Amino acid sequence: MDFGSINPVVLLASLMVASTPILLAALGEMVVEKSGVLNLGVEGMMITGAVCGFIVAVESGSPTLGFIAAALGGMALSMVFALLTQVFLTTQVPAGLALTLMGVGLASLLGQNYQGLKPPPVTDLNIPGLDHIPVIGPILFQHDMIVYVSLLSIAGVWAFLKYSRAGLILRAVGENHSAAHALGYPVRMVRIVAIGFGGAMAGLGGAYISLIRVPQWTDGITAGYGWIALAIVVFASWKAWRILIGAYLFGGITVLQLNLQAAGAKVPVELLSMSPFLATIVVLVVISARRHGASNAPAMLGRIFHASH
Amino acid sequence: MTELLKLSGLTRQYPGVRANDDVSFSIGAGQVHALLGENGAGKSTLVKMIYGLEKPDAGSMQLRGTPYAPNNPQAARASGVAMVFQHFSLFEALNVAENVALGMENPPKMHALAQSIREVSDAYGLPLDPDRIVGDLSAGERQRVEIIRCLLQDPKLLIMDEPTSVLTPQEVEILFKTLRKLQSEGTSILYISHKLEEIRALCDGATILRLGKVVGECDPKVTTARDMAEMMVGQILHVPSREGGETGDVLLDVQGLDFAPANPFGTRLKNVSLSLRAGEVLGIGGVAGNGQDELLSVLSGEAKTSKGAISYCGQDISGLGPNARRKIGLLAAPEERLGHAAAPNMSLTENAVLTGNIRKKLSKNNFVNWKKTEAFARDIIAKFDVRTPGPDSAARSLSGGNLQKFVIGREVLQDPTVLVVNQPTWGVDASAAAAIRQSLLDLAAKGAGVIVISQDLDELMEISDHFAALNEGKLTAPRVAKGLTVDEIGMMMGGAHDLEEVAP
Amino acid sequence: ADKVKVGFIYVGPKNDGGWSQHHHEAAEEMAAHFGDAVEIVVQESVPEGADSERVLTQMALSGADLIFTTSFGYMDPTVNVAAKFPNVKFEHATGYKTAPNLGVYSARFYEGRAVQGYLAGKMTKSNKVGYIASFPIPEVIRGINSAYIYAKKVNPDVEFNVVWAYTWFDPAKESDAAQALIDQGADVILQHTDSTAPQAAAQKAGNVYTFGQAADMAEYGPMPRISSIIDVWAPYYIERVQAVMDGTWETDNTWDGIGAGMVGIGEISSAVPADIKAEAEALRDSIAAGEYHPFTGPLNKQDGSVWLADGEVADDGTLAGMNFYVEGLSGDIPQ
Amino acid sequence: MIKFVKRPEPSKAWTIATPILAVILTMILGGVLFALMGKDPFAAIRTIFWDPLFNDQFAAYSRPQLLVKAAPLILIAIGLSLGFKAGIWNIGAEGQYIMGALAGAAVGLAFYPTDAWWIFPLMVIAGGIGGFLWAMIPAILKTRFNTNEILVSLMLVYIAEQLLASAALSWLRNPEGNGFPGSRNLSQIPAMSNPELIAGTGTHWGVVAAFAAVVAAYVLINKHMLGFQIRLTGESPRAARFAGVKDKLLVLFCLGTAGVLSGLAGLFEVTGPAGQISIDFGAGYGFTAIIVAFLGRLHPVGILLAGLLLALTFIGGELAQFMLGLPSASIQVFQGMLLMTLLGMDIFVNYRLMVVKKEAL
Ligand SMILES: Nc1ncnc2c1ncn2[C@@H]1O[C@H](COP(=O)(O)OP(=O)(O)OP(=O)(O)O)[C@@H](O)[C@H]1O
Ligand SMILES: Nc1ncnc2c1ncn2[C@@H]1O[C@H](COP(=O)(O)OP(=O)(O)OP(=O)(O)O)[C@@H](O)[C@H]1O
Ligand SMILES: [Mg+2]
Ligand SMILES: [Mg+2]
Repeated sequence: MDFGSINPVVLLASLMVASTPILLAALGEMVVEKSGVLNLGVEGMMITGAVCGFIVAVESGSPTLGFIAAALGGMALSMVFALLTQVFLTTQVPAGLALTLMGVGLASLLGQNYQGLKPPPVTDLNIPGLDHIPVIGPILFQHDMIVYVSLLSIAGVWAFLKYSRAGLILRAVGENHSAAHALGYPVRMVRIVAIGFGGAMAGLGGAYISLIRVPQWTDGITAGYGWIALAIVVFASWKAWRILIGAYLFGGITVLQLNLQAAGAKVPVELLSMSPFLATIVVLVVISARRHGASNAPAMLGRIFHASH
Repeated sequence: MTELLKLSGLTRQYPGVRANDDVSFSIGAGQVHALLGENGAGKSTLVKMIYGLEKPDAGSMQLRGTPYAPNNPQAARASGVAMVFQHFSLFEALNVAENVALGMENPPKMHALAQSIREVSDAYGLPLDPDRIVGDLSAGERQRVEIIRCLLQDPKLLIMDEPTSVLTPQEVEILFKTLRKLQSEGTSILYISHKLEEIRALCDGATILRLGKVVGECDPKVTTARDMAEMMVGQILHVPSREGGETGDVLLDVQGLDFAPANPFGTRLKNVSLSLRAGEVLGIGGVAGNGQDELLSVLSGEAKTSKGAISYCGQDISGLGPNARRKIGLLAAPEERLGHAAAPNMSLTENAVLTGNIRKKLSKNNFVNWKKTEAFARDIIAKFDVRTPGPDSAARSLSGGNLQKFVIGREVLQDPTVLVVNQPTWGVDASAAAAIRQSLLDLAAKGAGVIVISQDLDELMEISDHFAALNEGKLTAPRVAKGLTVDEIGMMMGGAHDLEEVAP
Repeated sequence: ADKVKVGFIYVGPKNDGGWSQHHHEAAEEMAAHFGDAVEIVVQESVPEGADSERVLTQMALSGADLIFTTSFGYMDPTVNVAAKFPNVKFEHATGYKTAPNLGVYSARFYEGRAVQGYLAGKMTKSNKVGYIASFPIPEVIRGINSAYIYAKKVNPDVEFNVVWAYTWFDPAKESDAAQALIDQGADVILQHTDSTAPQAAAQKAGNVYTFGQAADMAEYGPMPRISSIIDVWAPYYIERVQAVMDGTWETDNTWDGIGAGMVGIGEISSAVPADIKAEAEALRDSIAAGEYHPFTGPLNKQDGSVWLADGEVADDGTLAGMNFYVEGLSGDIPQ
Repeated sequence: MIKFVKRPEPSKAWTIATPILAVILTMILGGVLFALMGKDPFAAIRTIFWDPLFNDQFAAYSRPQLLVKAAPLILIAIGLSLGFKAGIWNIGAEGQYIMGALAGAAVGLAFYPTDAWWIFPLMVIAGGIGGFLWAMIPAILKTRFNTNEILVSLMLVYIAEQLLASAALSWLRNPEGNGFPGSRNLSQIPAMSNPELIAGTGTHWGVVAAFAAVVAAYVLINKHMLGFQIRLTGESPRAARFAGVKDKLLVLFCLGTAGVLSGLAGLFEVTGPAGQISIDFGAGYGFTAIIVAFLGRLHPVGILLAGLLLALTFIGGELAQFMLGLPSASIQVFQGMLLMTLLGMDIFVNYRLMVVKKEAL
């Protein structure tokens, strides 16, 4: 066994790529949850985004159009959830599960003729001048567009929630929908917009998998990342920067376990393969055991709002 | 006096209830106008229409002579209408400044806003730190947030829906000073309260609603409280009778109880001690949010306390859960009817087994005897005059007062040795309230001990033998209720907390 | 005369780009070959186990004459259903249980692996070859051994790093595995999983060579894909359907390789120097002609014990149940 | 404008009508979907809903197969429904199902080749315990650390799948299986098999267990104090605490029961229809059962019917696939639609749809 062959710089650069889909989806879901809505359909929206992005990228030859289509696709599916939960007042947990079921089936149907095709390549956007700095260059400045977009979104969501009025209203809706309604804020509308944003971000995350990370379309390509994204939101205690940490931690373990295997570590393969999930459970336990982490959840999370209550 | 707001023929129909029926009256500029009426008379509905939250089915409004029809609260605020709500309009997890900003149309930048909050709160004698999280504030302080939120917008009309139910008498005085100052600056105030003496002290005019209709106007300065009450209810009031019985042995004894609630925004109970004798009614007053819920939960057994803190007939019961306490005769009825005392979507029969299972032996080998349970539910309905189609009705289909009668009746009919009730007549009309109070007195007369936690001081004075007050989780030593003055009670409830008087 | 109805059952979607798609394309090629004389019915994404037995039964009930079950996990269900429908013929891929109306067929992919190993040994500069393995079963272990033997033969310094993906087809996982191997310095990647994800990862990385698996994956040539092993089922399907038509169908146990055309070696691309290409093709041809067996002694097992003496050739029984590495490979087979 | 107005009481009529209407609406929507894909919608709907029951060629075989397919779904869904009623979201039944099968098979195979009557019952017990213990992980983490059971139970599915793979590849691998993955075929070992009890009916012990679970759940929910407490907790957690419900015990009970039933389902499946531990043994029963639970509105009889209905769409879907060439993904979408329309129509139970004229003013 030769751990010397694991190069930390390469590992860090790889983990950023491996983490980006989860990061995007988790960030979107965090905004949704901040508005008081629990959408368990992240996996379904991700995979819908993955297929929509793939189809449009292949047909148009433009990955950028693909990513836009992915965001729209994820958003379109999320609107089904919005319709169920915000108009038909369905309980959010089963509605989210139904959304995942629907999304996975729909994606597979849409992607029937796109299996095994090669999407147009996405070139890395090496930031000139910075990309050759030793160590930092390859880690931070030799990535594709979306990696930078994901980092900017973290900052954007953080600033939006902390400083903007719209962000304040979003948080207010998630903390106490009756009060927000009484003050004249359109609770339902705010939530629908948040759900749409979550759908778009999940869609982008999905397309990152099908257009950059793998890049290929196949059934079930999101392989449970949507669920991990949900776990990351809890891990992050609904704070934008911690989403970054959580996603990179998960991506890091995923990449590291494969590197350990490739380096011939004498750890059972099954144990290595399950390690990201084990680590997620351990982290969830640690987070929720600390009372305050858990109590940071938006007070209305998962509750149904009906104006005449 | 010029007219500020004129309402003509406002009507609002809810399914099954006409909450407002052809309501017309007007409020003058700089006037403090009272809106009176029993629970459910339609007061909140009316002010919600003025604030743009509800739309009238018919009728119109004029503000300063021009048609006024706000589509939403933002429009109302833009027209100079501000409102302090009866319930729900603060965000516990957000800080004071954010809460204030949410109630304003064009709030300044956060640090500028924080500055103006400090200035206004100083000017009106309502000290408030803009950076504090609202969940950590006391009830009185929370209300200051609501008021300051309104004041910052220079309102022409300030609507206050039952603002004093969460204040101590001293705090009420200071609030009144603030309102008078506002009035002198030309602001009109539409003031809703059930406390008629307050109305007489503060208001220049009053409109009285009954079942959604205007049934009269009066000048509260010259009308007696009793007359106003009878206009509201439309009948002569019945006052519960109390046959002063002897008190017996100590039934319940709490010593040095400390309790930290699981809810991060709950109130911590500090060194609470009390004892209750057979045949005694102990009234516990205090402003909501000072530990009432927590006190009920430790007495009912929902929350566990340290060993030895609570004893019942000489036995340490701190480790016992609700059902074990029921078994030995300690029963409770919490404040929140829907969702705590009763499950909204379950039938009355199911709600009867909820607490009645143990003492009424409604199950055998843990299999519920639904026949017997239904009979128990019918018994409650009959004995407590609960108006409902029958025991199969869902709890949520009952009106507030009727459900409250059911909840109290369910406990009283189980022959408790000790009964603890929290806000037994909150939101209940006068005659039903009288009936509930009477049943509590009858229970005490039969030798049970009763603890009544309430914000309604009149109620407590009417039925208690001893009175104690909860203030920020601390319970004062009980005093004999007879002869306590309002001032003394106010001081027991914590006086004016940290409020300052407004400069005249 | 009635049409011959031929059923196919796939474990994945029929357009998965991998194993199932190959069977499906072969099925369609067979159908096209016979034109109106044959009707095919297919069922995709059939989980192995209880569901497959039901699907098989329903297909038999619907009047199928011959049914191909194309995944190892269908073995027992196929045996059961074959027993219930003696008049229907069954063909099970990669299994070993036969019956009078049940034949089995499989391909000697290890023959192709020898050619790949040869090229890998020649082409690597870092002397590190990455190998994405699916499951630790004889088929896969044979492939690793065969490739390693030839890589080692032409390049004594070569080293194999194996990653077990525990999947036959999962592009995301395969891509990650390829990336990890590349991160570890491998500049040739062999795969025993079916997606093109490792090709894409190699293409992105630059100077890394890969081989098509199951399909030619020509879209990734000439670099990184320098050759491939291709599953070629159509001739077999045509032959067996013809046998049913002729009434000559009999149970069989087919295990064919390059020679019989069941295993194809894809075009060796221009990225490979001409002399190396020629040597590799010579190796391929001698295997095809039956002149040479990839597992010919002297060969030792990983622990150093003798497996095959000089000139000795492995027997099919040992190959079918192979559960050990040959000498020189590091790491353990997950057990 | 239309508006939903809350009813004073849940409507009994709508409670019964919504599932039926949802099925009809799904048929219409599904028909549109199939038509869009260029298939004859009527033929598709008929093949899915009619042929498995009444087609001369298949029905005699397919009808009993409905029971075989539905049994594990019903068994798992009954367990899940208890938790769902109480607001405990165990969505990791798939993992519990796998672990039940693994535990049962491991215990059975440990005695191989002993032939004794007590082996199968012992395996059943081990299967139940396997599922139970796996469910106890999220349960204990929830009661002890307040950890979200949705996520933990789900992560445990992925872990169980890895254990399943390792069992099929190593520690339970059939030593006489030519090195191929998969255990010995339990259904072919008399002491370990779960055979058809009455020939041609499809009933095996799992079907019996599923029916028993439906009856037991019905009695529990409607007659027993514990069932009342479960409903109460779901309706109103605070009222439940006031009624003396021990919420932590309830979490353990609900997750534990779901674990036992899922484990049993796994065990009956692995010893019967599936026959052996294989890498793909899971096949998603645990997830499909979630749909069954909601489709049956968490009511035992509803779940029985929903399980059969879903089994029908599976079997009919298979027929539609090879008879009409409908892709399997479209069946999945169809099932998703069914769940969504049902969830969406649920509102009519508690709300009335009112057409209000656009308010004046
Ligand atoms: N959204 C609603 N839907 C249906 N009925 C309603 C609604 N809101 C209020 N009501 C009914 O309208 C009537 C008037 O209610 P409103 O809240 O205006 O009374 P109120 O005078 O403010 O009473 P309280 O003193 O208890 O605050 C009541 O019968 C109430 O139940
Ligand atoms: N949000 C609501 N939606 C539908 N109906 C309601 C709603 N609120 C109240 N009601 C109905 O309106 C009627 C009056 O309810 P409410 O609680 O306001 O009674 P009330 O007039 O205050 O009587 P009480 O004095 O007994 O409290 C009840 O029959 C109730 O079913
Ligand atoms: Mg009111
Ligand atoms: Mg009321």
